[in-house]
Amino acid sequence: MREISLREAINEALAEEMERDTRVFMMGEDIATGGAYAGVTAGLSEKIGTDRIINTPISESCFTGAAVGAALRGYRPIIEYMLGDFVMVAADQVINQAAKARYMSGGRVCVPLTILCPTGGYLSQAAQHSQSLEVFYIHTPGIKVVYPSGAYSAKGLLKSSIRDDNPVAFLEPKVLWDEVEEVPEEEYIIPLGKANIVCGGSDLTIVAYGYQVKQAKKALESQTDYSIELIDLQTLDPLDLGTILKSVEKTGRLLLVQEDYRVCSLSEHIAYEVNASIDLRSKIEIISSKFAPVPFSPELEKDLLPQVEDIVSGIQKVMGDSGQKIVG
Amino acid sequence: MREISLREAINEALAEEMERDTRVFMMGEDIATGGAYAGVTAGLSEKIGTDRIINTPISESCFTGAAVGAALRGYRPIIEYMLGDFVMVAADQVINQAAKARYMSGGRVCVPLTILCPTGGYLSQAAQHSQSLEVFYIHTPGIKVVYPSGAYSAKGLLKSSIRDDNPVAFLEPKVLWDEVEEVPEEEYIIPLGKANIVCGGSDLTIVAYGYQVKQAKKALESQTDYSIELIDLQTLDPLDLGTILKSVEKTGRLLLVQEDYRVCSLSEHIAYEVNASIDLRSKIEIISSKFAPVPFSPELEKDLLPQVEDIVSGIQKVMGDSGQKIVG
Amino acid sequence: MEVITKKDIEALLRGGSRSLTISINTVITSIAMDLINKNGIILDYGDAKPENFRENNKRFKSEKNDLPPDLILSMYYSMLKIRLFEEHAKFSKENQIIPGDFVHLYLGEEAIAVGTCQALNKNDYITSTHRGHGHLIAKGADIKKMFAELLGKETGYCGGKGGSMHITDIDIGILGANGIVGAGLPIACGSALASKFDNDRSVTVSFFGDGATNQGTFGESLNFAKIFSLPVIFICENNSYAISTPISYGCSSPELSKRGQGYDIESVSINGDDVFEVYAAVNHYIDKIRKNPGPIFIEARTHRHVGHWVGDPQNYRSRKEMEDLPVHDPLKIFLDKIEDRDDIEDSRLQEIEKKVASEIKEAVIFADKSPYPPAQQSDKDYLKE
Amino acid sequence: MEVITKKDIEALLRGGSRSLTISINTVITSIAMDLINKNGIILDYGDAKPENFRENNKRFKSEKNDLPPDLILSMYYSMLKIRLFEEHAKFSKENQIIPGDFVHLYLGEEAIAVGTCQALNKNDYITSTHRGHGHLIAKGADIKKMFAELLGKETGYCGGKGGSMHITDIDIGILGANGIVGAGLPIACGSALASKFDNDRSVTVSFFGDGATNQGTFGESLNFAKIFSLPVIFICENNSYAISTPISYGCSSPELSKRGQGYDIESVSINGDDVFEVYAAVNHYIDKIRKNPGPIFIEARTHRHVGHWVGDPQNYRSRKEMEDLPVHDPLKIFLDKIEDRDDIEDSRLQEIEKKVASEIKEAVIFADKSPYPPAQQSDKDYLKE
Ligand SMILES: Cc1ncc(C[n+]2csc(CCOP(=O)(O)OP(=O)(O)O)c2C)c(N)n1
Ligand SMILES: Cc1ncc(C[n+]2csc(CCOP(=O)(O)OP(=O)(O)O)c2C)c(N)n1
Ligand SMILES: [Mg+2]
Ligand SMILES: [Mg+2]
Repeated sequence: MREISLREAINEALAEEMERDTRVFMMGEDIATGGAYAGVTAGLSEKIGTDRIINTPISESCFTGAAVGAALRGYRPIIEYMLGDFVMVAADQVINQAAKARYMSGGRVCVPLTILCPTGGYLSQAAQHSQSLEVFYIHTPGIKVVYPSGAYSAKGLLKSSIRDDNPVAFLEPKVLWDEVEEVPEEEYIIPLGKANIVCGGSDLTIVAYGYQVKQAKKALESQTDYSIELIDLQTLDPLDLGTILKSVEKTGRLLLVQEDYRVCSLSEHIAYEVNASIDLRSKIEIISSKFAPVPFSPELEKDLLPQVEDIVSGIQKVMGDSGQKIVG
Repeated sequence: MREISLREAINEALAEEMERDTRVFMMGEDIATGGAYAGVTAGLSEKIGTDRIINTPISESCFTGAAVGAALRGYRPIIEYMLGDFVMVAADQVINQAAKARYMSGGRVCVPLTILCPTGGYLSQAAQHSQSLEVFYIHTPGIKVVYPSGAYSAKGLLKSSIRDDNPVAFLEPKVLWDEVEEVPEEEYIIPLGKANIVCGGSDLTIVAYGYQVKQAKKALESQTDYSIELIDLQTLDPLDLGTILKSVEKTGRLLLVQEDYRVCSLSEHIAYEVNASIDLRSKIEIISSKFAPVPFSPELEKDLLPQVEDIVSGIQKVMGDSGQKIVG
Repeated sequence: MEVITKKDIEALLRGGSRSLTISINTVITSIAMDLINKNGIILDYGDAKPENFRENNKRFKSEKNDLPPDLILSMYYSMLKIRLFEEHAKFSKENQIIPGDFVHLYLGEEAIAVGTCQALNKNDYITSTHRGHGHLIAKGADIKKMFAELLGKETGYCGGKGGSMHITDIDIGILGANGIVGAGLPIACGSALASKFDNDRSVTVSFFGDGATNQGTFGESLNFAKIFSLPVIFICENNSYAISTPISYGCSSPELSKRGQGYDIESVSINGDDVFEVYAAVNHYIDKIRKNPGPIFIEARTHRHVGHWVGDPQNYRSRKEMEDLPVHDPLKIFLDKIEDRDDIEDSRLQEIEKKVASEIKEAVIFADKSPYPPAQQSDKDYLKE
Repeated sequence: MEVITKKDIEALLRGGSRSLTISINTVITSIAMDLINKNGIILDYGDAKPENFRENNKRFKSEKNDLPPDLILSMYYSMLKIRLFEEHAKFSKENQIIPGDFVHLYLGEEAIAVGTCQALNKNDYITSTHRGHGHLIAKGADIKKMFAELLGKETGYCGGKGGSMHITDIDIGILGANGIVGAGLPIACGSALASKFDNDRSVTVSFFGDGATNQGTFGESLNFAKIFSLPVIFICENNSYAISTPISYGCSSPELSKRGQGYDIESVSINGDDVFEVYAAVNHYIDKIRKNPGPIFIEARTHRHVGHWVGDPQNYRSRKEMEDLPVHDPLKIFLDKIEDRDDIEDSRLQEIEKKVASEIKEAVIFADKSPYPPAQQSDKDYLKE
């Protein structure tokens, strides 16, 4: 099968959805003029036309609100923050407008809006350009949260996000933009709210999302001691708790891996849910970022953010007291 | 001892700290002209003077940023959002500027800034005026989070917040503004990062903060079956985990109560920490808000937000399978 | 900026004076205002009276008007409906029949919403504010559902979930009231963009207050609308106050239309208390931008006849200012202006008065009789399935 | 607004033309620009050339200058230091010696920072931007610590935690570079408020780009500074681009000083490529606001001689535009202007050149030799104990 990068996969999904539905359009900084940092919009101004690929001024509040307004009018806007961190200058329009409009109207309106948020660290971009902001969205009722782990899931999930009638925050792990994966030419869709079992196993369940799925895979490759099931969440909200619980019921052990800080995070949420309904064979472990803003210097950043080695130790730790090694 | 309301207690703390230190000043909408909704600033423009009680235009981003600028210059600003929900129009200045300035500078600068955030529901103010936003702050490194449960703790905690050299989000449970408590005339301070054991007990630990402490107290009054220890967190970040763990080690049971949603919340965080280090006698329970924006209509809001009865059932549930009633 | 405190008034009184000269950007603390009112001190703005700083645009003024009687009567109907609705809302809030703290009344500002919405079609759009009842009624909202929503009833516009500040009815072009100051402007831009896509000549009006012009979204939206030539009219309802903060203190210049000009947008200041002037201006510009899309900024000067919210003691306004308010009553101005119109018989006005009264009564009874929503509805409706 | 796409160019070529008339608010997609450059198409702005829309303020212009030689040499020193620092930063980034994606160079804009900071005292303050190196150097930052920070070294200004966009040095008045467009303006207002409290006649300068004038904080800050008469100078570095978006497309009017006027702020547009003009203007206004606090808005027109960030292919600029850039080089303009000054000997210029070269070399070596911070430092320093 052909291989394309995460960036190209997003580009294809955008193009295909805009071709499929003329009510889909896009706003963002420099997306029509070649200066867009993400580059996921390359060529769209030519392919789709500049009436629907709208280059905006640096006015995130305004173009977010404009997307809400157009969505209320039946359009299906996609907006891009050049970096996900910049949502903070538009936070009111996301949290108090887009996410609440439907509820406040008693279900009379809907806001089909997709927000592209280049997310995360590992790129020496320092504190204002490296944040993991999934909790900001997950903790807000009224907005779904999607976080693909590579080109394949990105394409299928983005198409579902654009077709969804609700606001969706689509978090792109920018460290993976150039990474290629096999992606079929034919159209496919990955429904929101469904996790993906990357590989099956019986000793331990690892739940991860975004770039951490890739890191977890590497960790798995480096060990053959245990039979490990790896789950890629894909959608963070609504969460596919069913798939997680089913897996942990089987394995009895859970390791959660995320780039985000641990305090008040999705992994702690999953831990709570699992603890509430399953008696485990060992304590749940969470691999996450240390609690401080993301530093610039590579060695500092490496120390702050989860690494493959951390996952490997996490596996050891969960298996440690209770696990039996596979005898090969 | 004399009794004063939460509103008066905050007013006293503000006045005393401004009298104590001329570098403390305050900015907010209508705080010098009698139109301030919170009313915690009543009379300050006369008492402290209008050069330090600054009435601002409706420009939350600007006055938050101005507070950061003045703090970098050695002042100790206090700002008030008329309602805590409005932080969303100033989110960048809080999350990307105030909270990160110190770290990004390698510890060269500090931002002594107190943010007053009237918080929470129970008042039929609907989705944009009733939010619990503690996770927004807790999940961000570089800003402390304080949430008093009444007049007494508010006064002592606010004084510590103002004297702290870091940004502090001070969340006021506005449903309690008019509620009186005994508050000494003499100066006192409650240090940040210390929880308060409201009453001791041996069967069950309840951890709550803000208005939920009052509700938990009512729940305790309505039962005499169990010996329950109630902990008022007071500061949410940094969290006084030591006090919680010590209590739960003794009781072996934990009920967490918060107004906030459960997903990715402080209670889930505490649950994770406790589960990680203590083997409990029964599963942890969390009483929290249902997951939807806060509705306007009183009956709806009552259904969404935690009530005393919910806490009572929570107690039953945790004690249910494992607890032995006090035989009286 | 300058702030007058108790000390200043005491000094004045000691000096035996009963007149205080203040400058354009002065604010007065509530304690000082109390002393001013108690001692009958006259505030003298001298040449700095805000009005003097405002260029009076004569263009849309007219002593007489030649609008057709039906249109005039329709204006009367709408203004009166708002007036009575708000009086009932006030009463209901004061008597705790409406839950919550926040009911912002449109009393005294009726001419802006009505003059504007009379110039709009059903498939034109508006964004509204915290002070939204007037806009909604003028745009044709059902006052039964409105009043029911104010009471938190199941039959309300939002099934009780929204309340006074969140009423929405897209079918008649109401994109929503809003509890966040300044949040409606970007949303209006998006609606105007949709109109460009739809290419149906519809326009969007964004209402907001003088205080909202200091919110970041204001500048962003004016620029955005200009560069994309969006068919949107920004109508600033300048009632001189953002809660207790006078515009002369909070805004860099009391001439708000300057701000529009700063963004290269055609801008005009009008008398928002005169429904005919509002109608003339909005009608003119809507005509213009239906043909030739692009933003317009209108500053409509008006007066808030009551507190910011029901319950506001207004201890920042001088007694004199309050006493002068009736002069600016848009209904009075309206009636004065149609007095010599022979083609509008008193009987027709009385008919309207009766009609409005009975509609209001019906709405209040409807709301009162309606059930509250079932409690378990509380966490429904936040996502579309 | 109008967008030129490949189709438009192809049509033009089919028609045999090699000249394209475009209007003021046109943008060109990168594919279209590629065709334009490949086919040598001339872009013809006609009367709509952005420059023609700008009122040229003659007030601070001078063909000759009578500044003292030491000041002139000091300007040369600073401008050259920035130039060489940036050349080294460019090289280091292009060769992956600097980590990360974001190095925004000040090449070609040196005259603004230098002309401004020469008029400031040590205890005056600045807020800077993502494109901050020039501001920091002009305000007296230590280039050893700067370069070390760019490399992420322990000896850097932020101990490696901040990098290029987050350098701060309060001791010499640098309140911080900033990675968020428009975030510096409110912070500058707060600093100016502190100066009013301190009553020490210090002033604050806020640098920001043309693109930042579309961010909400811009309008909020101008209003805020005006109503509180804050001693702050807003200096808009108008290099005509926000990344690839031309100001003529992104801003409602290319006359940015209009926006300042909209907020009733004394506003002026100057040639930001001429250090003498910048100095004259800033010096004049600083004098003024030290005595009489209040905000000033200066639009300094300049040219970005390189990409938005190192690595930017600039496929949105025409070849012609790029070729014309050297004319606007502030160092060239400076040298031309001092050519007939007999009191400035070539030897002194050469001395400065040597001095700067050796300082830069020293800084680069210092940075290179410095250790990286210990990894466990990563979660230190975010709270003050
Ligand atoms: C972002 C934000 N800040 C503050 C408030 C609180 N608030 C509600 S109405 C109001 C005053 C608005 O004044 P103006 O825009 O002039 O409208 P008016 O009330 O006079 O109609 C304020 C400060 C809010 N709702 N939103
Ligand atoms: C709030 C925000 N939005 C977007 C960006 C991404 N970004 C960085 S620099 C820039 C362009 C800034 O243009 P301008 O203000 O003219 O400054 P210049 O780069 O030309 O010096 C953009 C969009 C950002 N850093 N912050
Ligand atoms: Mg107003
Ligand atoms: Mg620029």
